[in-house]
Amino acid sequence: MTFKYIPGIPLVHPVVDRCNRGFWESINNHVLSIQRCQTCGLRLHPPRPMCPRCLATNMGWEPSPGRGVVHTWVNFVYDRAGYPGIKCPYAVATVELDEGVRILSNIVEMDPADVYIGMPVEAVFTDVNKELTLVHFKKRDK
Amino acid sequence: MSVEYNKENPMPVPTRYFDYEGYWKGIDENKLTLQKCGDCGAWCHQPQPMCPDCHSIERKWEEVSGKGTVYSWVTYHESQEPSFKAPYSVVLVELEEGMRLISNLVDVKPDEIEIGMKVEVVFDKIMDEITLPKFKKV
Amino acid sequence: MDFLKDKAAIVGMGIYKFSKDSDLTETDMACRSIRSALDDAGLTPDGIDGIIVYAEEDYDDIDITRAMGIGNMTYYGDVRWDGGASCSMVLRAAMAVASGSANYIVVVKSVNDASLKRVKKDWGELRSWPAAQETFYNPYGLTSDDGRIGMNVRRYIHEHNINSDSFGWVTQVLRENGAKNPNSMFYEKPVSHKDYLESKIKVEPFRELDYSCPVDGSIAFIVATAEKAKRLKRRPAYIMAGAQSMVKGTQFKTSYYKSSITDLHATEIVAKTLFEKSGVTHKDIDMLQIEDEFAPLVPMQLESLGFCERGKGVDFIEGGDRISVSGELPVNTSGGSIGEGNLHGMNHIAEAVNQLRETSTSQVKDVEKILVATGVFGPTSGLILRR
Amino acid sequence: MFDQYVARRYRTDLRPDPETYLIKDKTAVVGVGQTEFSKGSGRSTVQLACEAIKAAVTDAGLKMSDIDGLMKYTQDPNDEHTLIDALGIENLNYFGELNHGGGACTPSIMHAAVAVATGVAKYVVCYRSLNQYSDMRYGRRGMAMAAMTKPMSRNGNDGLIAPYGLTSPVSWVAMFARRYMYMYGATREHLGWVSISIRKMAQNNPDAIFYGKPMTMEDYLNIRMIVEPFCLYDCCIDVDGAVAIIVTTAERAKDLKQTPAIILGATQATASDGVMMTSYHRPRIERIPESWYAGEELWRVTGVTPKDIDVCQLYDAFSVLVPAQLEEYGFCGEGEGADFCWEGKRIGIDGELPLNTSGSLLSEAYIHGMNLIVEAVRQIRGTSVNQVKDVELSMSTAGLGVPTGAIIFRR
Repeated sequence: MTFKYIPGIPLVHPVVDRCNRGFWESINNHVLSIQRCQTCGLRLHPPRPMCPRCLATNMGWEPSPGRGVVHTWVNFVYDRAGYPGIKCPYAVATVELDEGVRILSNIVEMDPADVYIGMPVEAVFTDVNKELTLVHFKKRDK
Repeated sequence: MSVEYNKENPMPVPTRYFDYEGYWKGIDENKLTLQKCGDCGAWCHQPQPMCPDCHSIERKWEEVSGKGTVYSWVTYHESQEPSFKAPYSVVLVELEEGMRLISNLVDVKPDEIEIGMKVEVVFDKIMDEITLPKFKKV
Repeated sequence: MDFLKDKAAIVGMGIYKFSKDSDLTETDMACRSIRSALDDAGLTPDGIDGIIVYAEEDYDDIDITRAMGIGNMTYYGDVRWDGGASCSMVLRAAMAVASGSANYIVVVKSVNDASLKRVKKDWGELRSWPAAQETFYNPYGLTSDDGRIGMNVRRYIHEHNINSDSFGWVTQVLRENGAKNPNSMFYEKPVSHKDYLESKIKVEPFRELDYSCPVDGSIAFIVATAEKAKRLKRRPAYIMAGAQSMVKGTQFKTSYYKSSITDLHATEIVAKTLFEKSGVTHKDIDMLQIEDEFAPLVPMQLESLGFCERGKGVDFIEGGDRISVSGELPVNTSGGSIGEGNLHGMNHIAEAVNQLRETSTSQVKDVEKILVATGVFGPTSGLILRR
Repeated sequence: MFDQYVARRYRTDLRPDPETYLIKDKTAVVGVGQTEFSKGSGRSTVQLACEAIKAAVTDAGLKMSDIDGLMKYTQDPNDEHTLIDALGIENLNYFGELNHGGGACTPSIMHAAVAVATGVAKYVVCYRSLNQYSDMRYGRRGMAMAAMTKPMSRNGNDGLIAPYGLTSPVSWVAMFARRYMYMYGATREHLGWVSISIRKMAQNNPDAIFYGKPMTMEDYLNIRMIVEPFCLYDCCIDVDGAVAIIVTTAERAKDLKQTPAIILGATQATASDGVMMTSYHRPRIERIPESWYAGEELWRVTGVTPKDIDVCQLYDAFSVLVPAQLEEYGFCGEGEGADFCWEGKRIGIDGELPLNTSGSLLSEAYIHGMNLIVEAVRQIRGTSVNQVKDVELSMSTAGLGVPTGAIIFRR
């Protein structure tokens, strides 16, 4: 019941633009990075071109240890509602990181039915194929 | 031929979809059939799902004479799409019945085209599955 | 009296500089131009409660508000159709503030037209509307705007027996204006009528110098009620009237099915509505900021807007004197789409605001009222702005 | 510590004075029209739109040539040119679009009302036409497949969601539902009662897809799960069909055929940090601040309170959105929405707040919310199949999880 891709079906590839490039480049190096305004220090995810607090545009990137808890999650049980490239059932969750931002990802290495809100998780990196690396999360001990 | 293609590049494919199906079905049989209102008989091109005059949804397809004149034209000296070899011309033909349609001319060089030139329809099978109505000088 | 007359004004304006390659996303440029517009008006994102965006960009209205920390909004919407949209967007903002739906509305358009790497077209069946209509054009190679509008312009040349060399005067005047404008893609690069005649023919009947210049850039306006405008720091550009028109038988840039394909029927309706609603006459208009995607559209609009008789537009532009900055009816004093860069008419509105504020790089003295019209051969819109 | 950007709060001092609120009592819906709702229309969405518009024009007692404005959903692919060419409308003085899917339904009535009240146009048609079942189906696998070759969105945000397989609206809302159920102790039975009550309404509506197909709690609990915590009956039904609605001034409405549904108020609302149906980055995602704000504005400009509403059509693309909106619009307190729907009595036809009386999106048809407005208008006219007695105020809301809106009609 662990997370599996179905071979031969490509995944939706992210549109990498100037605004989120830092995030994806860092993921490729197996580091989770969170955008941070260099003027006022506000951390932001998803990435934005401008800081909503101070309207500065000098955004930087800060590595994250990738530890947090599940904030909410769903379980794709009916295969026609799921993404064809991922074997059902699979879990998608938003994870609230210790830094205070949320990030959306899959919960891997466990039965998706056993995920729960508040479950402690940590980031793992999956090289899906040559072009695409994704950050996933797995259960961790408190 | 007035238009030559680079067929290794993707070609625009006619859309056979609901309201346009009747038009392309006629072309399959080498007939230029345009839409006519099934109730009031008004011609209509491009095809519409409803008659703009009487708001009937009854439609029929009727063959037209295929004779007309060049109403306007342009010549691409630089091709914008790799599938078309420049220079080539596109014409707007006004049919005897009064409707206008976009097409290409066959066997006419770009510098011979004139507004008002008399033309009639021919069918050009440009690919296995695509036949286009085009026009030749009369 | 018309309800909307003088009820709203453009109170802030921000331009993110035009370039061939912005290296920014459209969202990013949009945010930057809005930030400048807020500074210009003396406002903060806190005060913004409405936004009008262009429907075909790579962002939604909420992408912008999310990036800029704009909170709850109570009026927002999209407008489509390139140049046909720009005045519509301002009109819609004016309607919003005049109806008490919101206080300060952002109107923004941001394009990466110049640098956008166009995805190679997949010429499969286009089964969604209105793309399906392309079935009557694409298979014949009529796949681009120049060819599509060229079809109408050819007929215009034919019907009025025009020497197409005359269109070069438009280009000469607009490039002259653009040469004085530091935001222009052609700053300090004027061209002469002779250069026009020597420029190569791309899609006949258009020469290379008939074309407008695609750019990367963004322009934002802030619209508020006339009452609020008085309390802000910049001189307001009051909206006397706004109008939109879309007429039967004119698809977007393929208007071939009306009895005449050279009448700019929608432009005529826009002009009629504008003059009726504002109560001004042609004589009161001090200058024009009008659509110039291709040079011949200028004389065609002079006719349809009623500034000269049918078929006499070319006489009006002959020699360029009458439409130049010192002429009787200056046209596109920032350079417009041909001489500055094609921001789909937003730069035309911006230049009108500049002229009314007396901050234009080709300033005309004592400008009181300006007519702006954007879009031809398809959806069209216009504004009359006053000091 | 949640170090997220703090949402800007509602401040009445920043709002336009209700005295300047122009559309109140001055505008009205005077005509409604729709096609049949089906699983396979067999014709183009342009034709469906034309048929619905023609029906609305006839309903209002107008001529097609009276129409001079069209208000379009950005997501509706049938553009104004194609429609006016087919309908024979000479000129449009007003056209515009509204984004955000179902979030555009009541706002399109509001924008049309603004257009007629400011004199920009006389008669504006709002429409939505879709072959949702037979062609572009949002929930269907085909859409996800299409997304593989083309990026789903025009910007980079979807890349942070789609590669994880979160590709369908049902899953976007399920995320919210899970959190809502966790925070307020709502169970599947609670959601079941919402679907069952609405299905009951559809039993009197021959236009409804689920006409003649009543449902019990047993049926609900035994149907297949789709994206946990949602089962099939928590989701609206994809259909083919079109709806058109005509808006004009209250003054002109007097001379027309139907009892006008006078617009008492209509609002539009966004909230901080919104992302299209996936606003998971706000401090509290179990709340729907857009709906709350649309409500606050609506009560402020109209001067009525939730207690005054006689019948309401809540946008129910998914069952959980009904209790959530009951709370956000102030029909009950925070966390009480699910209990409000328990056993369906309070939201039934004789209840304190009859809800979704046509069967709405869950049981009539999913026309992106436009059919809800038609039902709200019928309740004012007294022609609903589940007519509530003595309706004075009839309300409808727009799609949520996106920028949203709400409208109140009066007699």
